[in-house]
Amino acid sequence: MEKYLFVALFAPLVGSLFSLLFTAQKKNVITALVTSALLLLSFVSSLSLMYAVFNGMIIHVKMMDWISAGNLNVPFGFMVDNVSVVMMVTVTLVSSIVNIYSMGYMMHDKGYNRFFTYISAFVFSMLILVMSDNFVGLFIGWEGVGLCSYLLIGFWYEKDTATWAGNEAFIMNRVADLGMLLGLFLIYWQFGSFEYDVVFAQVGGINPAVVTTIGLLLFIGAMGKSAQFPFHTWLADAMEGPTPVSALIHAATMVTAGVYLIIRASALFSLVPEVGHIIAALGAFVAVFAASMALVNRDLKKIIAYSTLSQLGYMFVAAGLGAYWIALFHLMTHAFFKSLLFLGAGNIMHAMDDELDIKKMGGLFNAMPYTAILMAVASVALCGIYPFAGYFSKDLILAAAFNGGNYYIWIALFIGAGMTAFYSFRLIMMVFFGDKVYKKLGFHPHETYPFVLWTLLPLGVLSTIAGFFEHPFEEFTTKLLGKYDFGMSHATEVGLQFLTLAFVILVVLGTIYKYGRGGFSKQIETMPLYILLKNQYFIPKIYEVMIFKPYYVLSRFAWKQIDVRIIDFTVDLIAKILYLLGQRSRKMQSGNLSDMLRWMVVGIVVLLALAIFYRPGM
Amino acid sequence: MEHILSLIVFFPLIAGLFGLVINKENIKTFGITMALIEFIFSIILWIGFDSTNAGYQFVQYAALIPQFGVSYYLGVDGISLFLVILSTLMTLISLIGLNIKKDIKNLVITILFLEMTLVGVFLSLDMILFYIFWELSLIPMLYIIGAWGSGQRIYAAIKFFLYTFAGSALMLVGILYLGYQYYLATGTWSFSVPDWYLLVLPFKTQLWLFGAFFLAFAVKVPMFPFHTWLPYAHGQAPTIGSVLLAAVMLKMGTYAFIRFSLPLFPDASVYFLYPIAIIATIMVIYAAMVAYAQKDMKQVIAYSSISHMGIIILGIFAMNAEGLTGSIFLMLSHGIVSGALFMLVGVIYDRRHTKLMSEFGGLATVMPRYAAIFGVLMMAAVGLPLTIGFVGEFLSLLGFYRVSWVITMFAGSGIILGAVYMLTMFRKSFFGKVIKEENKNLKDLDKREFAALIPLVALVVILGVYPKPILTTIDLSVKKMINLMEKKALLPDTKEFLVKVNSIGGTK
Amino acid sequence: MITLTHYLVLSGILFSIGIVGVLRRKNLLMLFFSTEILLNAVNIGFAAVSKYYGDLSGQIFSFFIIAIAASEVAVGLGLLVLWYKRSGTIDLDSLQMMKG
Amino acid sequence: MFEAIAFYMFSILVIGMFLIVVFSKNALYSMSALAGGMIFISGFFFLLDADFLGVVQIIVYTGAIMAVYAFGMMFFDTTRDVKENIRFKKIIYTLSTLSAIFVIFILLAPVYSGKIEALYPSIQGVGNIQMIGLILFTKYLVPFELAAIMLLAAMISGIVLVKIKMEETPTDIEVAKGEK
Repeated sequence: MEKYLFVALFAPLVGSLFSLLFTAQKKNVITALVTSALLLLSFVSSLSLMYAVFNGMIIHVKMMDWISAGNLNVPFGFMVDNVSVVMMVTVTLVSSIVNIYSMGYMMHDKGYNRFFTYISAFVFSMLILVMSDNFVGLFIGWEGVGLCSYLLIGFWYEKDTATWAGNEAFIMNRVADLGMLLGLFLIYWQFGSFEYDVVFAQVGGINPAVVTTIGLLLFIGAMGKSAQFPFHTWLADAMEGPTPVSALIHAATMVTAGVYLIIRASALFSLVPEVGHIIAALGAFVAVFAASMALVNRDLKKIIAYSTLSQLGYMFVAAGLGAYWIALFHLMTHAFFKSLLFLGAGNIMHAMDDELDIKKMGGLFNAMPYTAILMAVASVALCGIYPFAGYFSKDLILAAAFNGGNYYIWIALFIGAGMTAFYSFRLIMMVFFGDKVYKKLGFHPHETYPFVLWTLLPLGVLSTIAGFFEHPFEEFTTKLLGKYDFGMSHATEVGLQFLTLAFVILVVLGTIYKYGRGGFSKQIETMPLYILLKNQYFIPKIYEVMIFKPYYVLSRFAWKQIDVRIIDFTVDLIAKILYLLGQRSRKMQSGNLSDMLRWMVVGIVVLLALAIFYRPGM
Repeated sequence: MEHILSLIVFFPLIAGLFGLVINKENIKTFGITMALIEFIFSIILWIGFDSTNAGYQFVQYAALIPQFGVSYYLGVDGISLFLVILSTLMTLISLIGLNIKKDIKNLVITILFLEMTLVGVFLSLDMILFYIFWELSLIPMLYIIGAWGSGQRIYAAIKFFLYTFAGSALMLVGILYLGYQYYLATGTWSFSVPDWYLLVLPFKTQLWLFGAFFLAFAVKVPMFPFHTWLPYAHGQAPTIGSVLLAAVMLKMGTYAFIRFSLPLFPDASVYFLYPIAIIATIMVIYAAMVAYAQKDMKQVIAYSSISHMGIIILGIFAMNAEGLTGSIFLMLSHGIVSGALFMLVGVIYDRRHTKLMSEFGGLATVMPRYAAIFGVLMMAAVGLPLTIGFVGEFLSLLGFYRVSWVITMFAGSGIILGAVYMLTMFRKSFFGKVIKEENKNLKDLDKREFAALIPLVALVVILGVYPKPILTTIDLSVKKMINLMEKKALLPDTKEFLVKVNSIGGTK
Repeated sequence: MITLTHYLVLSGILFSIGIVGVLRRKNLLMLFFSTEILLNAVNIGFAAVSKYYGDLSGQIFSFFIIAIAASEVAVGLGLLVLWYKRSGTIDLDSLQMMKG
Repeated sequence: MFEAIAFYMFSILVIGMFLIVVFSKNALYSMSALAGGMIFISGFFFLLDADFLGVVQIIVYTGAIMAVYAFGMMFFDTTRDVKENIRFKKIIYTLSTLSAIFVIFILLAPVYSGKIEALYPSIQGVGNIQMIGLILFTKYLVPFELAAIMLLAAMISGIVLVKIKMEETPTDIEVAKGEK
């Protein structure tokens, strides 16, 4: 089976390198075709690996040593087990679809070849992240996806906002990565190894305080990559990138890496429930916090981005509460419907000449019915309405929160679910129904290429049916992850399910009703709460004023004042003093013998004085 | 084979002397050929090097002044081997990338002389010999900056020379005093480093001597606050000067820390560990901040060098195999990466005669290949995994984490701040629209520049993916040195510290 | 009883007089005279020490000093005459070519 | 007693003479006083049983050196008072006084430590001149020869420096100067 592993892992790399050769040339469809084929190959290999794992195999390969120094030995080791294979399948599936989709989306872009290079490179990094059998390997992938994210956000590098967002994403991730790096260091000095097997085998015997520290540090890393508060601002700005990128990286795969990390290190996190609690609490907070910002936003992609954030919060709640398989399950279903949502948004953007303001749309259903249907499916799945995928996974998370006795988390998630329903259908209603504002603005929307729509179909199907795989999925993953035991009675469970479902459906209906009749009045936009939400709680502003600007000012100060005025000045001062001394003492050399004689006598007097008064050792 | 070290040291000198009779048109080809031969010699050295032997190999010994124990003593071990190869490689590369017409004959000969001194510094096992090469290396660089520089070149050259020279003056006193101590202890004179390794000095003496050596090395590295010569030197130096200065000359300081400070004065090194670590941390953060504020691309890279050197210092003073091996590897990677970055800045300087970021913008559109190579090297500079920059930085910080996690945390912020200034610079110069008219018709990289840069890019990736052969060779010698330190340590605290940082487990 | 100290003090006094002369005089010739005084003062000291220690080395030194004084005068006066011929004065203030 | 009277007398004379040398404005007076002082110093040498030195002092100093000075002075205009621009008088006198005090302080300090041993003790019963001869031509032979060479060199250089081009007479030069 190792063959499949290598094929799955390296096919995207080959694709990336292949299209790299064409980057400097004109648009060439071959790059897209080759990379798509290779990604599909990778997907097929992943599937066969999944089949193998399903039959109880775990494939563990050590390719070669990477770093070795002192006691440290980090190999390139890859492991396909129940958890990683799920991720592999998800990643390769979504990326294949996105890649094919992009053939349509990027059709007229200058950077056509470059785009596919980056996407394949991203998939390769993501697979390394997922498949690595040690923390450093994971970190390689971690940084690799960060790099690809940076490149793809700033893909249209002539746009200042895009490059700025790329920098922001990379740097913010770096901040969190430092936390993760420190966690890795601590792991190494505790266990002497980075390999999951070694570390998790010994983790029980370690001082709990240290485990807590490790857990927190790793979680900081996860927060950065998964854009949890306070690192969340980069994700919304990352929407500057091409939409397929948003679908692949900033919804389905990369941002879930943080969740994956927690799941991967579940053996470690399950030992320290306090850390888990912190994770869950933060997740719940973000679930509501991000959803609230999505309520009022008018930017099509940003709404979906905030929704992603919110859903990531849900996943963290599950992971934090020890329901690892549920988190993974939600991660998977979310990948399907969220990428679908984004790709649908891509279609709209395409139709609307890259216009993003949903106020300028409306009534697009007639122009692009298939997209509308697909997006509606995705939205329903997102809201968690039976029988769509989101219903099953999200419901499980709510149940887990209730079950853990953390009612405040449950309440938060419950409210979050309502908000999700609201903003999803607000988007649907404002974009596809109501007045045809776009006509006044002179847009001529049209449905996209048929092959693009066909590629979206698998996602649509999966969004619909994935939920029914709940039990096989549980069985499959809990072989590795540990079961999550719902202690509550069946009646409570059903009651909760019903309650949530009813609430969500109510909100959905209310939203449809309200926006069907023209939506809210303008007055609402002057409410303080609206302004607060509209400005994303002023957090970007605060970062700008409190961090970016002071840092620049401080840097200028360090250079202009400290470096030039103090340090270099001191150095030059020493030189100047010496020079001045020379200048002054030059006068001694008047050339006049009399003066010289006088100096000579001064010397004699000094020497005599020394001879008389200086008594060493006395 | 047994004379290969002498050959490596003196071949550039002989080649340089021959260069005097070569005419102007052929001198560059001649220089490249000679540098290539020298590089091949160093590769042969690597091939012949027994990587299972931690000690000195290919040792050459001849007494020069037997009465005072001064000798011609060369040897190579895992620590110095790759620095020698780095020197020869970077000389070759910089000569390939050379694009100066003025007085090219003198320049090539100077570069060859410089190569001799650099290699000599890394191969000397006799302290006096080392000192001679150490000081000799200043002269070619002084000449390069002063004669081929731009702007305030005389000021920069003299500042560079006097600053580093003043630092080493104290080292000479230290060397002589240490020689005298050796004489007192054994009754014979010797300046050979392996002999000195066996000398156990009293704690007080160690402190003083450590201080004397420290100043010389700190100026060379350059450590905060002795760094201000560096921006001037880089700012005015021609590309080739900057490349060699950043890639190899700075490494002399950190190499000397490893070769001399640690094994000669283990107790003092441990005693001064925290102050130095704090200085190094300040260096990392401060230089990164100053780099961010720069307007000139070359200055950004110059300050980034200081920042990276801080991490190297931390790795050295981690005093465990992980940190030390990492710091030596980081020296190599920084040599390659910063050298390449300086060359890249030189490329754009040749075309536009300015290095100010505000003059550029949108270069990625006009010069895509240039932007791509710059991007790869930038990523190596910010320490992205699977590039050469990551391995050393990771290991250095990993090593120092064992000593102090707080300092590591602050120093680790270098990887954040590094990304900040690098990405900002990249964005300002390469991204955005092409606004300036002059930039619209810039040529992309030509063959000569490719020939110089592609090997470096290849190395960046290859050594990033497979650093192991280098790491294991370094590691062996480093472990031997740590053993020596442990054996020599006088104070129980030192011993305990060394054992602690070199073992796994326990509380943090 | 005249002791060594007497002689030495005398030698010291004479030496000081010589120093005053060296410092004070601007006329080169006078300066030469003053140096003669210095040399002679030292000579007395040597001779006295020689006597009181019963060692003739002191006298020998005096002897050499006299020889040196003689050569100094020969060369010095030669230079002086040359300079006078060239500049018409032997005042020290006219000799400032070594100004740094 | 006789020795004391002689010592003090000579001391006063020598100091007086030398003071005149230092302070006189007339070069001629100075030179005469110097010559006098030299002769009186030889008195000390005789007092100190250094007969040979005393004789040499008179012959060389008074006979040779002063004669050279006298000849030298013929080149200069010595009848006029020497005009000197003496500045920094205070400094001069402070320095002189200080050095005088220090020198005398040192010389007054007890030097009779008894540890000093004569390197070449004078042998009783042998005359001073013989002794000098013995030492000079044995222990100090090389310095002596060197001194001879030095004197020769000084003589030659003195001649070369002062020499007037042989083909010209002094009057020619004077005439030439006058024409300018």
